[in-house]
Amino acid sequence: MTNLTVKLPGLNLKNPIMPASGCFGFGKEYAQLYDLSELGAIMIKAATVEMRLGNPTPRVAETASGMLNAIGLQNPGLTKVAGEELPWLERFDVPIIANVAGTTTEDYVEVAREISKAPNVHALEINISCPNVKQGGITFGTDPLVAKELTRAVKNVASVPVYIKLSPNVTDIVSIAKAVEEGGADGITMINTLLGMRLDPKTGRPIIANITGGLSGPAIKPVALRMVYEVRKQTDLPIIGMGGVATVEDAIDFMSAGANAVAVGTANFVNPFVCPEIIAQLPEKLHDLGYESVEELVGRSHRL
Amino acid sequence: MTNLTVKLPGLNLKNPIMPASGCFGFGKEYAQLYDLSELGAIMIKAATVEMRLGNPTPRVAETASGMLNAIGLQNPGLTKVAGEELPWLERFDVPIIANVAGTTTEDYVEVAREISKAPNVHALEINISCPNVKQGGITFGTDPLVAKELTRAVKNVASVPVYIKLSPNVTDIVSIAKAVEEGGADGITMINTLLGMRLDPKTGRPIIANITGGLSGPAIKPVALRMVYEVRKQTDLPIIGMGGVATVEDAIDFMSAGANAVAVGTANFVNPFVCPEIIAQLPEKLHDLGYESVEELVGRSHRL
Amino acid sequence: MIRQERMQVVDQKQIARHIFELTVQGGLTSEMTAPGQFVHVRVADSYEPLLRRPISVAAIDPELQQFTMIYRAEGRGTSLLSQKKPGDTLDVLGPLGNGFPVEQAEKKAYLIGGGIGVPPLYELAKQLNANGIQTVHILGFESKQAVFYEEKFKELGETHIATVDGSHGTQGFVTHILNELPKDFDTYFSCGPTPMLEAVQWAFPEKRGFLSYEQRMGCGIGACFACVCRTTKSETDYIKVCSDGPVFPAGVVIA
Amino acid sequence: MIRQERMQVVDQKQIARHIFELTVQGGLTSEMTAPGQFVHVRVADSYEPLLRRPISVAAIDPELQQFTMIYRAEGRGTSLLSQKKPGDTLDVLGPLGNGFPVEQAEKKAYLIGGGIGVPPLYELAKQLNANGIQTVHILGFESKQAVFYEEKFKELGETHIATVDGSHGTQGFVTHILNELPKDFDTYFSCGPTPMLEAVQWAFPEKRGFLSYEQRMGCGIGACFACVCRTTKSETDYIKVCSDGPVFPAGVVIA
Ligand SMILES: Cc1cc2nc3c(=O)[nH]c(=O)nc-3n(C[C@H](O)[C@H](O)[C@H](O)COP(=O)(O)OP(=O)(O)OC[C@H]3O[C@@H](n4cnc5c(N)ncnc54)[C@H](O)[C@@H]3O)c2cc1C
Ligand SMILES: Cc1cc2nc3c(=O)[nH]c(=O)nc-3n(C[C@H](O)[C@H](O)[C@H](O)COP(=O)(O)OP(=O)(O)OC[C@H]3O[C@@H](n4cnc5c(N)ncnc54)[C@H](O)[C@@H]3O)c2cc1C
Ligand SMILES: Cc1cc2nc3c(=O)[nH]c(=O)nc-3n(C[C@H](O)[C@H](O)[C@H](O)COP(=O)(O)O)c2cc1C
Ligand SMILES: Cc1cc2nc3c(=O)[nH]c(=O)nc-3n(C[C@H](O)[C@H](O)[C@H](O)COP(=O)(O)O)c2cc1C
Ligand code: FES
Ligand code: FES
Repeated sequence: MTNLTVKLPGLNLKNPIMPASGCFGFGKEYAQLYDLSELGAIMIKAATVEMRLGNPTPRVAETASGMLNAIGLQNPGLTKVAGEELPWLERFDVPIIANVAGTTTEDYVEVAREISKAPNVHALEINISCPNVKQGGITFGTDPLVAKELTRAVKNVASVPVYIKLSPNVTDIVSIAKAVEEGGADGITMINTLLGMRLDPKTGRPIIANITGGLSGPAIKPVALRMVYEVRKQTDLPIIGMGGVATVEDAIDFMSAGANAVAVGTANFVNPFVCPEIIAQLPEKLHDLGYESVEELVGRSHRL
Repeated sequence: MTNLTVKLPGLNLKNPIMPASGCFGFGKEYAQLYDLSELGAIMIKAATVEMRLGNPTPRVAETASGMLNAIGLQNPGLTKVAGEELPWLERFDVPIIANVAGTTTEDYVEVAREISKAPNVHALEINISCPNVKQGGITFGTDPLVAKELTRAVKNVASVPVYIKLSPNVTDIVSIAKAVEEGGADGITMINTLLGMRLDPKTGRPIIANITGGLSGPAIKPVALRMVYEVRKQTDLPIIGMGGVATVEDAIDFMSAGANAVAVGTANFVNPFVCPEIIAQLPEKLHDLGYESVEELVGRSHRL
Repeated sequence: MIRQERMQVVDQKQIARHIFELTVQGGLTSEMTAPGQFVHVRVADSYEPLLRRPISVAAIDPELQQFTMIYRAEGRGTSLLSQKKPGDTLDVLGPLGNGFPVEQAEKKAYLIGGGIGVPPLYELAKQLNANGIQTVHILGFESKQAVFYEEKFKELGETHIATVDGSHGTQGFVTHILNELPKDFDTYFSCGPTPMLEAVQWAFPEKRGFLSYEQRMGCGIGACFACVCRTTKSETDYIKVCSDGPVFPAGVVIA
Repeated sequence: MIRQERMQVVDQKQIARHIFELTVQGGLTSEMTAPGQFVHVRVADSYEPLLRRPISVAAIDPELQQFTMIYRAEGRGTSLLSQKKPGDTLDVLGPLGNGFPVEQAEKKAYLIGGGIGVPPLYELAKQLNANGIQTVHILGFESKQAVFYEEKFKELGETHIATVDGSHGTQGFVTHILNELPKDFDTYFSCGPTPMLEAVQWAFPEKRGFLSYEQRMGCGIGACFACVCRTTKSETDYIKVCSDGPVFPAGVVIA
C-alpha cells in the first residue's frame, strides 16, 4: 500500500494535496461537489481584522495558460471567519490552514492570535505576498528584514505552527526564505502570484479594475518549480508548493523539486474535482515511479 | 496613409517590429523565408569577446504557453560577428541592434566599443539580464548601482546609442530602469526571460541540462506588459518592449502600455513569418482603432 | 445539484451574425430548476484558453435530456466553442446560479432582453406560458443581422424588436419601445447589458422586477469572489453574481 | 526552399502500438530533395502546446504531392497530432535539414534503424532501390506490438527485425543482428536513438556511413542554437542538427 501521509509541523496530512488560499473560499461551495474530508488540508481565504470589500470589478482576466486576479482580500473579517466559517468546517475531518493578511504588523498579530485559537486551525499561512492590496501584503514579502520581523511577531502570538507565504516577485527568493527561517517560521508556502497585466484590445485600458493583478495557473508553473527547487537547496524548512498545479504529474513535479505537500489554486476553477482526482491518482503514479510513499519521493530531483 | 515609422535614438525605423535577440540568429536563416528589409530592425544574437560554445543540451523545453531556454550565449565571438555576420547583413536595408554580453565590465566595454563601429549597427542592446550564464549576465541586471556603472562604462566607449536590456527577475524593475537612465542609457529593452524550470516526469531530473532556463513566450506576456507599463510611468526613456508577442494585438498592447517599438522572440519559432505578418497587419489595425500613426498609439493606456 | 459532465453535442448552427445555437445532451440537464440558470463551459482540453465560459441556458428539453445555449462567438473561447460539431463532447459544469422566479408572475409579464441577454428569456417565456402567464417580449439587437429567435418568441406572445441602427423593428433601444407600451403587466424580467438593466429599473420603479446580471467569472460557483457586486441592502454588503444570482430582484444590485 | 503551408490531411491510421501513419497533401511536398529531411509540425492552433514537433519524412509521393510521416504518439503534442482526421489541415514547416546522400551508395547499402528512427529509412530504401542499389534493412523495436512497416521493407530487400523483449525477430538490439551479417556492403545509413548510432559507428569504423541525429529543437531552421552538437573537426566547433543535419557522415558528431 502506497503511503500518502505527510507529517509537517501542526499538520498530520492524510495526503499531500490541498486547495490553495483564495481559490476555495471557506469550503462551502466545493462541499456541494465532494466530501472535503478527502483533502489533505484546506487553505482558507485570507482573513483580515475587519471585513473587507476588496477591489472593484472586473477582478479577473484570462491570459495564455493563466489568469490574473485582483480580488483584493475580500473577506468577512476575523470575527465572522472565526465565528461562522471555521465552525462550519468542523464537520469535516480535515485540518485547516488559516491564511492571515493585514496592513500593519499589528493587524497580522491580531488575526494570527485569534484565528489560531480555533480548534480546527492546525497551522497559519501568513500572506506577506498579496500583490493586490495597496498597503501591507507584498511589501512585507519583498524585504528580508521586514519579513523576518513580521514572522517573529506572529510566532510570538500564534498557538499553532506558522507558515510564511512567499512572493515570487523578488530578486532573490532564497534570501526571504532564509530570513523567515531566522524569524522562527515553521514552514514556507510558495508561491503566490506573479504581478501581471492585461489590456482591453479595443481601448487599451487595463481589464482588471485594479490595473494590475496576480498571475496564476499553468503559465507560472516553471517559475514556481524553479523557486521551490532553489529554496529547498538552501533550507530544511517544510515547503508547501504551488503555482500552476493542475494534474497529478504537476504535483509529483513539485514534490520532486522539494515540496513536502502541494496546493492547487486556479485549477479548481477549471476542474472543480481536481483535488480529489489528483489524490485518487497519486498512489498508482507513485507506484509506477517506484516509490512506496510520498515522503520517499520528496526532493528526488536533488538526489540525482 | 497610416504612418508606421518610429524615431528612436540611433534608429529610424520603417515600422516598430523587430525580431528579439537570440531568436533570429544573425538573420541568415530567416532571410531564406522573406526579405529582411521589411523589418523595422534586427536584434542579433548576443556577441561576447571570445567565441562561446554555450551550455550542454538539452537547451530548450516546452512549458504551458511558453518555453524554457538555456542556450548560454553561444556565439562565434566578436571578431567573427563583426567580420562576417554583420557585413553579410549589409545587403539588407535594415538597422541592426547588436546585443552585447560578457562576464566582466571589461568584456562588455570591449564588445561595445568594437561592434558599434560596424556601419549597419545603429544601436547596442546591453544584455545585463541573461539568466543562463553563471557569471555576468543577470548579475549586472539585478543591482541598480552595478547596472548604472556598467551603463556608464559602455556609454563611454560606444559610438552608437545604448539600450539596456532589463531582467524581469527583480523585485523592483523601475529602480533598475531609473539607475540605467542615470547611467546615461539612451533607451531600454525589456523584458528578458523569467527564470524557470521543468522536470522530466519519469526521472524528476531537470530537462534543461543547465537545470534552470529562461521562460519566454505567451505565458510571460502579462508580466512583461505590467513591467513596461510600470517603467513607462517612471521614465521618459524609449522602450523596446517584448515578452510573448505573437500577434498584431500583442504588439498593440505593448505600445499601448508605453513601448515605442516591439520585439518578437519565441513566436518566430512557432510562425517564422510572424514579424512580416504583424507588420502587414499593423496599418489596418491602427486605422480600426482610430490612429493614424504608431507614435499616436504609444502609451495610450496611460492617457485614459 | 451541480454536476460536471462531458455532454454530447447534438446540434450546432449559426442563427444570426456571430450568433450560434448549440444543443447538448446529458444527465446534467435534469438538474436544471429554473430558466435563467447558466452553465460554465470548457471550450478546449487545453490550458489556452484556460477558464470556463459562462453561458445561459436558453431552452431545456427534459424528455430528451437536452438543453440549448445561444451565444455570440467573438472572443477566443466562444470562437472555439462555435467549432464543436455533433459527435464532439463538451465539458459542462452546471447548472449554476439561481434563475428567474417563474412563480412570481401573476397574469402578465414583460420580458425585456438585449443582445446575448435574450437567450435565457426564451426558456423563461416557455415556462411562463405553460403556467398560463401572458408574456410580452421586448428584445433589442444591434442590427437586423444580429436578430435571432424572433419567430420563436412570437409563437409565445406579443414580440417587439428594437435595433440600434433601425434596420429591423423600432430604431433605438428597448426603452424606446417600453415607453410606448401599456403598463398593464404585473412583473418584468430582464437580461442584457448593465446599462439596459439600469434603464429598465428606472422605467418601472413601482413594478415587481427581476434582473439577470453579468460579471467576469473565475470559479462560477461562489468560491473565488471574482464576480461580486455591491448591494443596496445593508445586511448584505455584496452579492456574488454566480451563486447568489445571476438573477436578483430589482433594486438590490449596485452594478 | 522552406515553406510554411496549411496542408490537407489525407489519411491517418494507427499502424502499431502508439505508432501512427499520417499522410498530408500540398505543394510543400515538391520542395523535398532527399530522404532523411524532416518537417516541423504545429499540432494545434493554441499556445499550448506551443512549439512545433520535428517529424521525419517517411515516404514521398511527388505525383500526388503527398508525403507520409510515421510517429509515436506519446507526449502531449504527438497525442494531439494523432487526433487529426482527413479533411483537417495541418500547419507544416519544411522541408528542413539535409537528408541522406543517396548518391553515395555504390552497390549495396545497410539501412539500420531503431524505433521512431525507422521511418526515414523507408523513403531512403525506396530511392536507393530506384537507383539500383541493393538494400538490407536491420530494424530494431521494443516489442512485437511496436513493429511497423516490416512487409513494406521486405518488398524492397532483405529485412531483419530485432525486438528488445524477443517477442518478434531476433531478441536484443540491431547490433546483435549486425554481428551476424556479412560485411559486404559499401555504405550504411542509420537513424535511431543516440546510443544505437554510437554502437553502429563503432561496429563499422572502416565503412562509409551516414547517421541521422535527434536533438530538442526550438526554431528547426538554424536560428536559435537549441539543437547543437560538438564535433570532432577542429574547424567546425559545433553543428546544428536542424540545419546542418540531421544527417551527418559517421565520425563527425560528438553526441
Ligand atoms: C451568467 C452569465 C450568463 C451569460 N450568458 C450568455 C449567453 O447566454 N450567451 C452569450 O453569448 N454570452 C453570455 N454571457 C457572456 C459570455 O460569458 C461572454 O461573452 C464570454 O465569456 C466571452 O468569452 P470569449 O471567449 O468570447 O471572450 P474572451 O475575450 O476570450 O474572454 C476572456 C475572458 O473574459 C471573460 N469575459 C469576456 N467577456 C465577458 C462577458 N461579457 N461576461 C462575462 N465574462 C466575460 C471570459 O469568460 C473569459 O474568461 C454570459 C455571462 C454571464 C456572466
Ligand atoms: C530531426 C528529427 C526527426 C524526428 N523524426 C521523428 C519521426 O519520424 N517519428 C517520431 O515519432 N519522432 C520523430 N522525432 C522525435 C519527435 O520529434 C519527438 O518524439 C516529439 O517531438 C515528441 O513530442 P511530444 O509532443 O510527443 O512530447 P512532449 O513531451 O510533449 O514534447 C515536449 C517538447 O520536447 C520535445 N521533444 C520531446 N522528445 C523529443 C525527442 N525525442 N526529440 C526531439 N524533441 C523532443 C518536443 O518536440 C517538444 O518541444 C524526430 C526528432 C527529430 C529531432
Ligand atoms: C482568485 C484568487 C484568489 C487568491 N486569493 C489568495 C488569498 O486570499 N491569499 C493568498 O495567500 N493567496 C491567494 N491566491 C494565490 C493562490 O493561493 C496561489 O498562491 C496562486 O494562485 C498560485 O497557485 P495556482 O497557480 O495553482 O493558482 C489567490 C489566487 C487566485 C487565483
Ligand atoms: C532561444 C532563445 C535565445 C535567446 N537569446 C538571447 C540573447 O542572446 N540575448 C538576449 O538579450 N536575449 C535572448 N533571449 C531573450 C529574448 O530576446 C526575449 O527577451 C525573450 O525571449 C522574451 O521575448 P519572447 O517571449 O517574445 O521570446 C533569448 C530567448 C530565446 C527564447
Ligand atoms: S465566479 Fe467565483 S465567486 Fe463568482
Ligand atoms: S532548432 Fe533552432 S538552431 Fe536548431
